Amino acid sequence: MDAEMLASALRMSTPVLLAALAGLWSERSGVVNIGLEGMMIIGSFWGAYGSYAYGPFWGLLFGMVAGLLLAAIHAVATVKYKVDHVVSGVALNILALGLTRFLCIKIFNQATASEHTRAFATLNIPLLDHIGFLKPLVTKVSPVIILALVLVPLSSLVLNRTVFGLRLRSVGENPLAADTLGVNVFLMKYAGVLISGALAGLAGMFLSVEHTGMYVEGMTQGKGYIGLAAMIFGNWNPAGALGASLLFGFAEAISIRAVSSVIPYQFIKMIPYALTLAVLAGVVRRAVTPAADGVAYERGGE
Amino acid sequence: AGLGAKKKPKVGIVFDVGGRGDKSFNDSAYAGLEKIMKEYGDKIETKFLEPSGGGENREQLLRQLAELKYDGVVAVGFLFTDAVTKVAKDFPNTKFALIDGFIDKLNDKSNILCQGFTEHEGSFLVGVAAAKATKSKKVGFVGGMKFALIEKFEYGFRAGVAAVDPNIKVFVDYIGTTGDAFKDPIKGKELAQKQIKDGADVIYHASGASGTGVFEAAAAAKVMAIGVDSDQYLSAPAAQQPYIMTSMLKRVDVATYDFLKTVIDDALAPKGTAPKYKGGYKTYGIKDNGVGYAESNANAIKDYKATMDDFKSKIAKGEIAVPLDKATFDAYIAKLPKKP
Amino acid sequence: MISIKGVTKRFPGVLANDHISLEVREGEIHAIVGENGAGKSTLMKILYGLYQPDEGSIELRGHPVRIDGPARAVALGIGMVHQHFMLIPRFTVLENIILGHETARFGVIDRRASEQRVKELAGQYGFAIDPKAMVATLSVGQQQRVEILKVLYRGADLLILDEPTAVLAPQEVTELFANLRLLAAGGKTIIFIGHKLDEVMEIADRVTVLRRGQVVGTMAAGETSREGLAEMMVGRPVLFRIQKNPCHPGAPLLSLDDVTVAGVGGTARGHGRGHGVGGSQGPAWRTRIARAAVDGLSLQVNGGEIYGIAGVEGNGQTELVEGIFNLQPVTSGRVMVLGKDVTNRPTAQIRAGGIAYIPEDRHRRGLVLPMSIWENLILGSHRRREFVRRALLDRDRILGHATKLREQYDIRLADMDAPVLALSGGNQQKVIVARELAQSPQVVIASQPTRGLDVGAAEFVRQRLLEMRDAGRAVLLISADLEEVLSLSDRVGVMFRGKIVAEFPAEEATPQLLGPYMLGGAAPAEMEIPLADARGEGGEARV
Amino acid sequence: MFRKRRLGLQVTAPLMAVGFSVLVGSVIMLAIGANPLQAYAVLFGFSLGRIDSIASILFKATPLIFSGLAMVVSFRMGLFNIGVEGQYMVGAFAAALAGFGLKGLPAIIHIPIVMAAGMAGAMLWAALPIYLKIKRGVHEVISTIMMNYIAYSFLHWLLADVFLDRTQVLGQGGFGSPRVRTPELAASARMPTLHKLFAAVGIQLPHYIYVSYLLFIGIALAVVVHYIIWKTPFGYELRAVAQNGPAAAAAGINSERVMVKAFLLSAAIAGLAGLSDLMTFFGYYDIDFPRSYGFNGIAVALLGRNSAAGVIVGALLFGMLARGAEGVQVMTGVPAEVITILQSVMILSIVVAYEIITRYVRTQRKKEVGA
Ligand SMILES: Nc1ncnc2c1ncn2[C@@H]1O[C@H](COP(=O)(O)OP(=O)(O)OP(=O)(O)O)[C@@H](O)[C@H]1O
Ligand SMILES: Nc1ncnc2c1ncn2[C@@H]1O[C@H](COP(=O)(O)OP(=O)(O)OP(=O)(O)O)[C@@H](O)[C@H]1O
Ligand SMILES: [Mg+2]
Ligand SMILES: [Mg+2]
Repeated sequence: MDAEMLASALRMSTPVLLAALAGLWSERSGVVNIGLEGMMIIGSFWGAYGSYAYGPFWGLLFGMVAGLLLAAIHAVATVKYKVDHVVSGVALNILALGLTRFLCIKIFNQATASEHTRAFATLNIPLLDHIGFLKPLVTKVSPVIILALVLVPLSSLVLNRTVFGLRLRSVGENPLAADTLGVNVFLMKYAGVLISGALAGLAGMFLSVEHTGMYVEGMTQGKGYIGLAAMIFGNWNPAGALGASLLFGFAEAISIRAVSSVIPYQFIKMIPYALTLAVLAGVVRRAVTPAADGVAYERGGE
Repeated sequence: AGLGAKKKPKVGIVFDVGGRGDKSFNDSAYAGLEKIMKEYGDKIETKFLEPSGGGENREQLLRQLAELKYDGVVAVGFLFTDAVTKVAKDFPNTKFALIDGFIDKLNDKSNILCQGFTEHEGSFLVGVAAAKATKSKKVGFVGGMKFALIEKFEYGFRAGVAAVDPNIKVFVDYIGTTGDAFKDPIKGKELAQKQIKDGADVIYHASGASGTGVFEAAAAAKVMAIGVDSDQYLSAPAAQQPYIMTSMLKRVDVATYDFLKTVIDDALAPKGTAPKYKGGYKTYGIKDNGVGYAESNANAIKDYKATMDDFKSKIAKGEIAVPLDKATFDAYIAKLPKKP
Repeated sequence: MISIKGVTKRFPGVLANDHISLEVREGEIHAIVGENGAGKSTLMKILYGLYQPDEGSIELRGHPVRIDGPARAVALGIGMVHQHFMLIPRFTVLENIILGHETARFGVIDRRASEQRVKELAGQYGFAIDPKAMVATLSVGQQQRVEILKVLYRGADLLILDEPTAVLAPQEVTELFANLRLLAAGGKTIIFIGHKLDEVMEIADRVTVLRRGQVVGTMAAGETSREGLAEMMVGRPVLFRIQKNPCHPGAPLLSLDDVTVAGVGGTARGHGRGHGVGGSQGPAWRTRIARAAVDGLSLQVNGGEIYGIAGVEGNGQTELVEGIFNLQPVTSGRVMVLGKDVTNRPTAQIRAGGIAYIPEDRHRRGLVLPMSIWENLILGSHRRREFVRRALLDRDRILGHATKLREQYDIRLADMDAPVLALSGGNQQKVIVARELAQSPQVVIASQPTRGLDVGAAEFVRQRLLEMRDAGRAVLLISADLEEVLSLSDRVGVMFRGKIVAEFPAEEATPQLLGPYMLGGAAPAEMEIPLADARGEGGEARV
Repeated sequence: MFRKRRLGLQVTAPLMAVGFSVLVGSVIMLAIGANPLQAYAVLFGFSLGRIDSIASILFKATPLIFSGLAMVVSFRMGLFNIGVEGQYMVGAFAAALAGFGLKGLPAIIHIPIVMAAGMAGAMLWAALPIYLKIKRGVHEVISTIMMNYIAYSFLHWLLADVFLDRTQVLGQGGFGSPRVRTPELAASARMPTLHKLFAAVGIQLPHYIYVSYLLFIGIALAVVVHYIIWKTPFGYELRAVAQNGPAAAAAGINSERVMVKAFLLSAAIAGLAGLSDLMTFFGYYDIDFPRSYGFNGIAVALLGRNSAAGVIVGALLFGMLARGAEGVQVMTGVPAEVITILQSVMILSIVVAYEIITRYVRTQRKKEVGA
């Protein structure tokens, strides 16, 4: 293990972390968001388009807005129309797949990949970048990685210290109680889901614009789902999600670096998934789901 | 134009799943079609399709085209083997080209033409280039999914490297275990970064769209990368171009073009003209420039070009039998003169 | 202070409030009583803006108001303590109180200032409570105080309390009433809803009776009697004296021998209902108690006897019952039913041994709400031979059985195929009682069997339990309603912190005697327990 | 009264949803300058106007009936078996093993063995997730997704390294390369197609149609699943556990056992989803084996409102859309992706339609009271 590998783990964990934060924002408001994967897909495409056409900043904006718009459908379906959260999420994932493919044909004249995009200029972390062995970890870092890391304490702070966070959490725990206290339950749920969508879009944008330099169909590879696993493993806490995402990124980094003449390579490819399973099996018992997660809220039969 | 009633020739392509946009295999086939379209303009009708899933859908798409009396249909990729076999039987008037696939017992008169490539030979040449270019004496190979077809690239490359210097270390990695391995630039990039970190300074990829990740990594680390299938120097962003020293060319475009051209010409020719189309098997090898290497980054390979061409002619003459799988590779290595 | 004028509210198939008009005066404690489903809660929810009336209007201090949501109600100075607490267990007391009404700077909650205000308010009305405590760790009484503080924090002048005493121990009721009087004296107006007419008579200045969504009458508490109110509610005279035959105890049918149940921390068996994409949804937020929930408890219930367990909720009653049925594992000790050791046997096996279970929480343990009424009537006996033919459920025979039960137990329903959630609370309870007693069990475990039921329905259920006893069956009755325990039981045990700390024959037991034991005050843990004579005497008791 | 109302719902909502989706599809097509009328004409005309299309729809619907039913069983249990995807692939592989590994059996014995192997393989793949669910509280959505990924790699290993058909004929000098597939199933392991049956009623199916008796097996299974869920004590327990686990436990129902049984039943049904392709079209397990039957099964189950009969309708609808897409793709300029979009819009709008209709019914009932 070395700094190079850590850097790789960090890169691999960033989209998972963002997805986990996305899931967390939504679930803390009581809405299960299986549609993360779709929001990431659409974010990766629009992020790529924005960056290709106007530059990385616009890519970031396009990606987040695209995720947010898809999340808006999820919010309307689940909050207004009480559609089962998982059902809506699954439908959105299918929709995202068809839509991006379609848009890709229309915009890039090919079904499965975009043109090359423009990434943000990378950063060196001041001071630390002089420490030799840390170099791979602290030089040429994507600003989106730093943004993702900053979002961890920021999410914690907003959720736990602010009025908005308190209300949002209350809606995920006991919407009826929140409602009787004058908290606008639907507004909070919409907020949670929309933030979730924007973060998922950002996760997708990171994949296409920052990590690869182009959009390629299927590049999310189930990271939305893995993000959900990280969220659960992290006990619906931002810091926990960070730890879980790093673990997953680390497993990916291992599977990339593991070479063995004995173990067939197919088994090495299983590492991230098997490890996720093992970790969930080991810890999930103490997980504490927001009490009203996934439950439609309806004002007393009206 | 003598017979006004004569219908326009129709030709089509059915891509592999994933279709256009991979910047290598499928795009290369498309380039062949484009050339045809440019050449014949509105004298012909063309169509290109992508299957939405495996299995029966492939057959149905081929069948639809045949039913609409297409004269020639190119099936891109060996996954079409069964579908072409079945559909060709039902539509003797439609000619099919099957790229990379092999169907037993065909002859000149068959309405199927299997077009094969000696990818291992082309890979051998870029292996030679890699061996010449490496300073660290370490080079890398990144494959998409591990199976016989891609292993041809791997062993050919490794043989080429060994031919120059058997002591050069070759890192071999594969991306994944499903078709997605050919469109996973992230893994491509991370694998390349690992190989670079381990010392590789030239990396050859045979991983379809995943290769863009390999180029990213190479350009960022300022080491050399070798493309595959088409001349990937041309489709890369300017910043990466200096680092794409060459590409192993697998002229799917040529194969596509050749086939379609004969089919169209036959259709346009007045009745009684001897047909140009021949069914059966056609190998695209080093001899006929069916495989080779790209020279657009002339600067990058100018020092090695002579050596490469030297090997090229040896292969063409049959002096070197390039290995294409583990067994032939081991035998090949065993026969190499040991260098100090 | 507030006048309700001709308010009507319809639900699908129900006219919950039918042109209700009534007036509540400034500074009074106004009680509203009525049968289950009479429309009390609905009317209160309208006042609090949770429902919109279909017709009618509301005037506050002479001005017409439109209460379009709780936020509006709060702004108008109306506060509500709900029948089912509206607390968030995983939040602190402070967070629960300030939610929706936070003091903040730039969106960041000013904890110190909020805490200060809550402390002041608590001091003013004599509530002792730690704002930093997690609500999940509080007792029911304390939780209710949090609810009231929540309302006061919002500056309410009108407090609505929906069945606030249903879950309290007698001492806690006394405390609550003291608080309420203090509030009324301080100028607050209080609407009080209750089923226990004695309490209503004690606390209310005036009483309004509802029946089937209509106002039957409003009168000063001094002008009426308990019996009078009950008759107005139900529309017929209600029996307050339960005729008990003399007790003839037989052999012990249920014996618990040094039973210990660890309680939630160690168990959490329930797999979540599969909502959130998360792990198990057990109530893991409850604090882990170092002490076992049921802590070496022993008791025996004989045939032909009702053994009542009195105690404040949360002293291990739930775990005791769940332990008997292996819904939570018994960590040590033995459970014997009809002389057979059934400790930690599969639930189905325990129940097949002839033991019926009327659970305290009918929605959680008793019914599958979305399933039809007839299906709920065979829950647990659905594999009995009489109901299955050629591997399929025999719908005709089951319906026949269900119809019989419906007549026997007077279950009021429109359609057997309707989901059981369409029934009123009282009728839902009857479904459970009918189902459980239909199996002619030897032992009946009845946990809070009349909670939330109106006097008529409660009377019905109590009669059924007495019938079981008279038929020689053993009944273990667990109830937070002390009077119910005292009136039905032949022997009474007081449960405190997982143990029976005292046991009395029914005729000796009085609320005054039991009260201190229930709160653990009178009985130091090691104190000698007065054991009751197992042979109770027949007699009359009052409810 | 409840029954009649439900029946009305069951019919109106899907119609509304399909109508809405068609509308959305039109808007998209107009946006790209295509003619929706023409596209829909091709979509319906091509897929419903030809005998080979009809047969192809039946073929495409067959696997979806199985995967849809697998989802119905798991949904009714309150579990979300996203692992149908991996399960049917492992099942198909196991079936292939039984198909080429056993020789000399009569078809009447060999075919059931192959099917049993398919079910067993899928159940094997479902065993770990349900174990983890019950013993460790791991949510099945996450664990089955992980198992899907693990299945892809595992199957690739079995296919490429262990059971690769090494007898394939290849050209000289490296012409062509061995395909990544198993040896061919014995003839006795092939499922008979419906040609003879159709011929008996005077319809000649083209030879390139693969619809087989598995279609009837699927329909029969739908009836069985309906009975299991609604008429048997086991189905009763399954619904009780799903809708209120604690109450079911209190009634003496062993929720864990019911969950395990239901999950394995779901997997067993899933194990049949890949067999239609395996035993007719392919005749071997191939790296190109169709994916997504699991995910489409979810959609089909949702479309069918989680009822067995609905699954058949949903599967036929999806089969029709897929067949229509082939026509639209070849005969018009509209990309096939429009059909995918149509599918997802349909799923979402169908659930929304149910909600809207439920609300409508509720307000109607309220009015009845007021009168
Ligand atoms: N949300 C609702 N939807 C449908 N019907 C309802 C709803 N809420 C109440 N009802 C019905 O309205 C009637 C009045 O109910 P309400 O809750 O007001 O009774 P209550 O007097 O509070 O009864 P209890 O003494 O049991 O608390 C009942 O018949 C009930 O079934
Ligand atoms: N959405 C609904 N549809 C039909 N009936 C309902 C609905 N919501 C509530 N009810 C019925 O309204 C009645 C009154 O509801 P409420 O919330 O007052 O509970 P309750 O019956 O008093 O319960 P408990 O007395 O056990 O606390 C209940 O019996 C319930 O069955
Ligand atoms: Mg009430
Ligand atoms: Mg009540």
